[in-house]
Amino acid sequence: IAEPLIFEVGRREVSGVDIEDAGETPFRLGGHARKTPLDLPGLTEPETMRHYVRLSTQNYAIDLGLYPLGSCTMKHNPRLNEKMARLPGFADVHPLQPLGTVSGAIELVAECGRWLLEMTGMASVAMSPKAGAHGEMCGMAAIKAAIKARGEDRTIVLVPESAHGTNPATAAQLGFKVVSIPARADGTVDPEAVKAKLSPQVAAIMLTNPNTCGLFERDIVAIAEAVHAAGAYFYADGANFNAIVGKTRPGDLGVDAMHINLHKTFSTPHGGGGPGAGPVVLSDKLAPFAPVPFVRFADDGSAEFVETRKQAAGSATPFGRITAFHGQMGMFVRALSYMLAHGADGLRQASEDAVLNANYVKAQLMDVMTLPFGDVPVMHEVLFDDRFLEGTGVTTLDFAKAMIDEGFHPMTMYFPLVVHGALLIEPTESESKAGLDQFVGALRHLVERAKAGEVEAFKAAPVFAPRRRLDETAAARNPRLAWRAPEPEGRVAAE
Amino acid sequence: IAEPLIFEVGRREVSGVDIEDAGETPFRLGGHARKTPLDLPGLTEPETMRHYVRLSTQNYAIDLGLYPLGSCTMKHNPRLNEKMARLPGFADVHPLQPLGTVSGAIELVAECGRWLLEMTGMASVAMSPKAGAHGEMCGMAAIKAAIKARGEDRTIVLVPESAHGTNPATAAQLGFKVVSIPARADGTVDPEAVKAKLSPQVAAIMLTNPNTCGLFERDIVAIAEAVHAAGAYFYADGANFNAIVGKTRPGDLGVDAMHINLHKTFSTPHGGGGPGAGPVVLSDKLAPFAPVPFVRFADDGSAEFVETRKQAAGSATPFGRITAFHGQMGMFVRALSYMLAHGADGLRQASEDAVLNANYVKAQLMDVMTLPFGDVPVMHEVLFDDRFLEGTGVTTLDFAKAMIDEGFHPMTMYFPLVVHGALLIEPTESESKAGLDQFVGALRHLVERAKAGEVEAFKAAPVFAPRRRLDETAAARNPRLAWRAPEPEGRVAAE
Amino acid sequence: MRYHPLTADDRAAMLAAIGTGSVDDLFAAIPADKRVDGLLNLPRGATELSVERTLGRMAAKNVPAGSVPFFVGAGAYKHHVPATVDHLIQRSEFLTAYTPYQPEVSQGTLQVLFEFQTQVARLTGMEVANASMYDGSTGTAEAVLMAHRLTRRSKAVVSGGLHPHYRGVVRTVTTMSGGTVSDLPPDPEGTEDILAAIDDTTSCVVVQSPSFYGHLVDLRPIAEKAHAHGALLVAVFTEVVALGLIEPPGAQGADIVVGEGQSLGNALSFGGPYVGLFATREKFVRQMPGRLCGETVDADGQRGFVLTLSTREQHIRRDKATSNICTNAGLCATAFSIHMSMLGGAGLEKLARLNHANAVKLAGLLTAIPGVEVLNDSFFNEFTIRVPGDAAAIVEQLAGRGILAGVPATRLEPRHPELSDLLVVASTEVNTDEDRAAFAAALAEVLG
Amino acid sequence: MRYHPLTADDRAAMLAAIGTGSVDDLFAAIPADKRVDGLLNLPRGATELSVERTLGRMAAKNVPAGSVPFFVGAGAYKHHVPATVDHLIQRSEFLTAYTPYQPEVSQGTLQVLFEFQTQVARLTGMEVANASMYDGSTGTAEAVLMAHRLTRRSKAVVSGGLHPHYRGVVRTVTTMSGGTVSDLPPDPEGTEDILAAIDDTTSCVVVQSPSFYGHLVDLRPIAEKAHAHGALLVAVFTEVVALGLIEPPGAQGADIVVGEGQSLGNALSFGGPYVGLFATREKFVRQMPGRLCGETVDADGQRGFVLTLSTREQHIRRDKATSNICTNAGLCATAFSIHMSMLGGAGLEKLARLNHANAVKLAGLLTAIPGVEVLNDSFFNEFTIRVPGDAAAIVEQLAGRGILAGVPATRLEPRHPELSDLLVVASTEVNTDEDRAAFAAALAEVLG
Repeated sequence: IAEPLIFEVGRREVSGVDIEDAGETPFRLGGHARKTPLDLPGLTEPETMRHYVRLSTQNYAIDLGLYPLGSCTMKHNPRLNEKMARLPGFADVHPLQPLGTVSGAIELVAECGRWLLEMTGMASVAMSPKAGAHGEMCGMAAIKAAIKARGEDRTIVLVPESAHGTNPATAAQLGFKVVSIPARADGTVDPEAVKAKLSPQVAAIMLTNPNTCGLFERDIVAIAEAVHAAGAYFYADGANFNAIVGKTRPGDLGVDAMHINLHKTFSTPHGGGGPGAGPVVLSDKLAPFAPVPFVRFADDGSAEFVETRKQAAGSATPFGRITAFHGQMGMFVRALSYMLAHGADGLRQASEDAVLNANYVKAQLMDVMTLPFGDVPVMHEVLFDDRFLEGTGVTTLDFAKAMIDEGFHPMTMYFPLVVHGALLIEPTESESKAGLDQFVGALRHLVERAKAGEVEAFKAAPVFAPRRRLDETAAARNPRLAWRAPEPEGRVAAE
Repeated sequence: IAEPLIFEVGRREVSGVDIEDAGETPFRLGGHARKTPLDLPGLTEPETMRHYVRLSTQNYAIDLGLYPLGSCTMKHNPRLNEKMARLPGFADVHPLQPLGTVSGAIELVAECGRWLLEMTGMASVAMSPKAGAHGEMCGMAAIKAAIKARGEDRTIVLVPESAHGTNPATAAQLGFKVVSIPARADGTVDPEAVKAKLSPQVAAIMLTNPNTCGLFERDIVAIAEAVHAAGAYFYADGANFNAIVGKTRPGDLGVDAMHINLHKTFSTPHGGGGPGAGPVVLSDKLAPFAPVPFVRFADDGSAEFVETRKQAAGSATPFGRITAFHGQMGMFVRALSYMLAHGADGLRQASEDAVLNANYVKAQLMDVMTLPFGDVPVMHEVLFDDRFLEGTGVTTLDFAKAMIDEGFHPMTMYFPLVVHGALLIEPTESESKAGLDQFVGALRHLVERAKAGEVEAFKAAPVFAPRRRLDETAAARNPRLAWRAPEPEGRVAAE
Repeated sequence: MRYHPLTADDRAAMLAAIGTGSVDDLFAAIPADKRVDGLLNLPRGATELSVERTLGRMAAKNVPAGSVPFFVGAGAYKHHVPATVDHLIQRSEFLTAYTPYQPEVSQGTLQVLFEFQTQVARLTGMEVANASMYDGSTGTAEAVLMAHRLTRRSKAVVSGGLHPHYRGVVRTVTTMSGGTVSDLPPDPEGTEDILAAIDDTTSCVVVQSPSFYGHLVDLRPIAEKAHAHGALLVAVFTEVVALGLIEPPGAQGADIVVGEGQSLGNALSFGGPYVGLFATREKFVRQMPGRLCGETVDADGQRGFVLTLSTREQHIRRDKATSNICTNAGLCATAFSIHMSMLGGAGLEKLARLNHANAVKLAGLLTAIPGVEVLNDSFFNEFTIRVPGDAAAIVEQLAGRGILAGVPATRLEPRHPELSDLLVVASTEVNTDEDRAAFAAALAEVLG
Repeated sequence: MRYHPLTADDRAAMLAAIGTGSVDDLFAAIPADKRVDGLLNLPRGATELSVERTLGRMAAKNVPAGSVPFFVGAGAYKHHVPATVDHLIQRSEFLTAYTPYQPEVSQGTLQVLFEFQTQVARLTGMEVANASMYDGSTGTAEAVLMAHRLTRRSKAVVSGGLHPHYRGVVRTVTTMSGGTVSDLPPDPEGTEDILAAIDDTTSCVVVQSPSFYGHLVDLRPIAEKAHAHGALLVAVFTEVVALGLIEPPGAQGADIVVGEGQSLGNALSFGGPYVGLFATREKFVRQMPGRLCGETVDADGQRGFVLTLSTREQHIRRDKATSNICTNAGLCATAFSIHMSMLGGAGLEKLARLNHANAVKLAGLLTAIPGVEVLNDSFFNEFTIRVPGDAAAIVEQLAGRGILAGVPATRLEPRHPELSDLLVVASTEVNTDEDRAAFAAALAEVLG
């Protein structure tokens, strides 16, 4: 099932697109024309179809089975959303058309934002961030601007050990110094540990809630109060917001800024690595610093689309612009389609079912696998560590690869870093009880086999996959990042 | 990879469709309400997606590889056609809307018909037949009506041995007696053999051209003349019309009626067994008898949509109606999209490439496989017989099943019946030379293995398929045509 | 040409391998004087953009059902099809597969067909169903031929409530094959006495419920009388959603149940492709037309599915086949089955309930218009109204006001001018209160 | 709810297995006074039909590019995307897969990304490309940060021909991270002297060609001067189709090439999602942001692909990462790559030629209107005209006549009123002679 590369089967002069002849019009390229032909292969349409359909069969996907990647929230992607995003009125409008010709698009952005504000209890939303990490940058930039506006200079951001890597990376990219907060024994952040690090140099804390151990930060209110008391801001990583929609509101918990991964919470498809969308909700204090563009509502409810800082002047002092145009409209349509379909009742149900599913998996596995923080209720994901593999010779990696042979995508491995050999399982609300029972059965079977000493089988896994285990070390040591034509036979020696 | 049935995983009260509540409106069913709940399983949307996506992975498809079913013409299905057929102006119009609200639909039907007439050189076209066999019925019914209009009673239809089964079945369904014409040694029909069977009782001959041996009926003109001289009609089975578009015209060859399988010649998708579409082109002599509905053009070029015999009266005497509404609009859109994309030049090129590909396969395989009619040029498909397997213990069936393990769909087996152990290969114009070379290599390899005595391996094939060889005899002996719930354990004995 | 992988170089190399100088040599069997050099009156190939423009312009001349208040039924119904259905039938593996002649690599299609057959059997209250017919009308004609074979009689009694197109198809097919049809007059009031037409020469009685005019018919007495005379009852429906709410024909004694399945999973598409549903009793299965999928096991004992009982079919049995059907409506059947799986039994019941409620509401609004009369005592989602005036003209006037109001009976029964004041009106789940109010207001205005 | 497989019975059984009485027990960690009981101000769930209506109404308020003569570009371009592309990216296996962290079951995504990287590298004339950025603008900002890291300097010199939004993003990101930007004034005439701005403190020079105003820029002298001062050249494009016709930046000495890939495979979508292309020299790869896919072998020695060099990335490297980027534009990159594969080298050249020809024709027509002046000596498919009057007002008037005519420069440069008579106009392969004639006629009329 090895499918050749397009460079091996395609031909430069072949094309799967017929193009009208340009005729005899003169060139006005001012001497900048290409000097060499563009060396890229073409495929006819039937060849294109075969190549990509065959390649696709080498992928695992939610539509094929449970995809329990913790913290990634691989839930069902309704096709209604895809259909809506392709309506010509959304897909075929240009970001710089006259505003009068895109009033429905602006309405959609505003409506999507309104739902986010209702769910989070926040004051304002910046819709333009392109993904979660971009939202982090946006929120932290607003914090930086707010601090500057106060005439202060705060250079430190506190980040718990269990945080996603994007948190420290974002803080660093904005010139902050990252100070790490250790987790306490139960996997949550201790407000005392936070207080110990707070100072007039601290700009913000970045806290994920529910956190990456799948736990709700039970002292979040105390932490928020301490942070605010120190003159700092509370940035929440909203990657796990899907666990608590309709159950509690970040705004009520003291959050100042939080990005929402639309692709996680509202099921816009991940597409093998994106696109995402990461709108950031902001508290009253941060709202004036939100970047352009944004939708401003007049007292009469009419919406104004504010594209530039000049236009914003008076009511706001945006910190700037973080992307061309207006954000991920295509994702807003999908997310709003999901929100409308669920409604208030369905959104809460989704959170409840996600949490119920995770706790069910925990209950069904905790006698054979090991829970780092004991038998406490978890939120939307359950974290195991590798103590149950002790002495078997099987590693977390081996265990995960063996799951592939059972027909499942592995869970998140070795994250969060606060736990040794972490195995983080997030079933999501899209899974049926019958599906979870199959999954649990497969994992129990694997644990049995590991304990029965079948270590060789684990080391050999996966067997039933398009590829056996891939040599990632070799890939990194001698990176081959682009295809190169093989040397013609017989010429290798001559060189 | 066994996927359970919906009856095993679905639940009656579960639904993947949310439906508005009907409220309190009274019933006006007059006592005809259901007395028992409808016992059918439901699946939520994520369960639906999994079930069908998983099932789909157990299918072979053109998009996955060469599908060389002779006489079936499995060519590339452009997705443009699917997109066009889904335009609301085509997909979302009702067949009985006021005609003024569907003028574009009528234009499309007329335009599709116009292309068919240009390609075939015929006088008229009946667009409503739902598939090729339905077209046969339509054409033969027109012939029957024409004979009746002449005040004659002709009861015999001549059908060559090599014909598709639909030909004799159609003739019989219309009350004709079928008389078979044997093929001569070169695989074509001998005009003398036809003349020997012609009589005043003969209504028509049904002839496939190019025929099912992949050969152009070289004496077709003489046959047509003899048939006409005997007062009979020439029905052509147009299943293989794809070989000769732009090379010759059935009308010029003396054809009186011919159906065209739009799904074969113009690549509307087969969808695992349909839908097809089988418009029938008719000669001047048969045109007045075409069924309703049809498009009638006035001298000024304006089109009138004639839906009833009453409306037709004056200019025509339709033999009746063969289906509700107007035919396979969805297929007309796809076919016209294909025709427009190809144009006159592309359509001819398609025929030429289809023929070239078949002859190339023949040339590359004829030294190891056996040609029943020797090394003569073939049209769009090449017919081998099983003499090359003599003494190996491998049957045509075994050989075909072994192809599955090589990653290819088998060719048509045991058809046409005029050849022992027939293997009929139709590559179509959609295949690249590289693809054909792979296919040829795989077949040559299999022949080698058959001759090397690996008969057990052939009998065991397929191995690399979702199922091993299925027991078709048992299926027919004790037909299980619908799912029944298994008897509850423990109650079997009690009954 | 973007669809053709061969390049000029490829062609030359292949001709060389064949040992031929030009591709025309391969066409030598065509008589020289009958060859053409291309298709002179047709344009050259077009880019994808150009094809989209050409077809887009034609499509734009039509008024889509979804764009207006829409009440047209009469055998084809506007329902809402979940996006999931269309996504799934566009899967390459469903869309671009052939008839599952090689079951080892066609289990996807085969299992879907097996599930489809079971769904259709349960919906209709019968024991077995085939893997689909072209549509309801051709299926009805096949049912009549099947009844002829089973009873060795050749006269079908056809109700005046059967869809006029279906009646036309039955007449064409039956008479062409040498049978006769005893056709009752159109029955807009739902009061015909079909029992009187049944006698010992009758092969079958063909009755539609809900009828073309919307009436629900009690099939039991018809089945009883037919059976007493050695005839069969062929029960027909054009709106499969009705089976969510009304008693299935199988429970009322029908021997063959045939109907149109378009309502589930399939678009209106100006009349096709649709999907014919065909079910019967197990004992009749060997006289059934069309493909059948059956359960079996593979060489490893694993459950699998195959096409079976093909000795009934034309490719084996030729002129002795039960039907000439070959291609059926596989993909439309797949769409039907997926939509039905998504609904589930309770879901179809709820959908049917909503359809009925919407029609009841509409009937109430229209009845309130002076001069307008609803003919039906009972109906599902469609009924017939009598209007003071020519129904065809009124429909045109309403179309001019952006309302597609139903089908004038005379469009389908042009030889019955006495029906000219009748309009067949449907209301499905897609209609809103606003749609119905707009219809009623416009009709009142046109009549006023 | 149609998306939720758990039934009430399932939930009860699962709670029992967990040993908890109610689902709310599982949320006990939320402080009691901070719990909410649902979302009071939001409506309840809606049927699919209802969602389609709500969103359909919003969509219908917009004027789709394909429905009118359309000349809007300025960083996003209306091109024709083959239906095959959208079909393929909707394959479940591409659409609903995650980042390929488990390469053994993600070879489909990984091979596509490897092919994408190679295509981007060849298009730009560079050695390596990453697996995509969010879009061209954020990619440009990342390029500047990368140049800062490579040169250990912190001042970027930014051309006045760079798209104003890109300039805004670069300014925000660079200054937030502690760097500085030396921003040249808007350059509608294409005459700026950027060489003069380069000195020994310069980390990089950021130049766009074709520029925001459409001018083609000779990058060679800029690269030379930059390199002479130890600075890097960051070359930017917003219209990737141009690379089919003009000399690639890599051949002109660029060190980092970054651009917007929306034109191939991706819809306009009111500005997103798009796909950022990012290429550089092999020696800089360890300072590159974003994901990289590399070739390797599996345990059986078979070729395969993996994400590699992840020690640059945030999930390993955290605050020492080259970027905070995690999710990228995988599916948009897939669409880009499929479209590019379908075109092939010769196809992209032909497409580019047609784009250029259409723009040249349009420029000719507009120049002929009294008072209208084309500012460009050279351009690809987009150029700037000076109109006698306020360009923004004229665009509104033309929109009223059903023509979307381009982007007024002041919409993006509101602090430069001296640009108020400038209009940036694009013409791609989707424009017909009729479209261009309609534009010219309407403009003449509005000005007349």
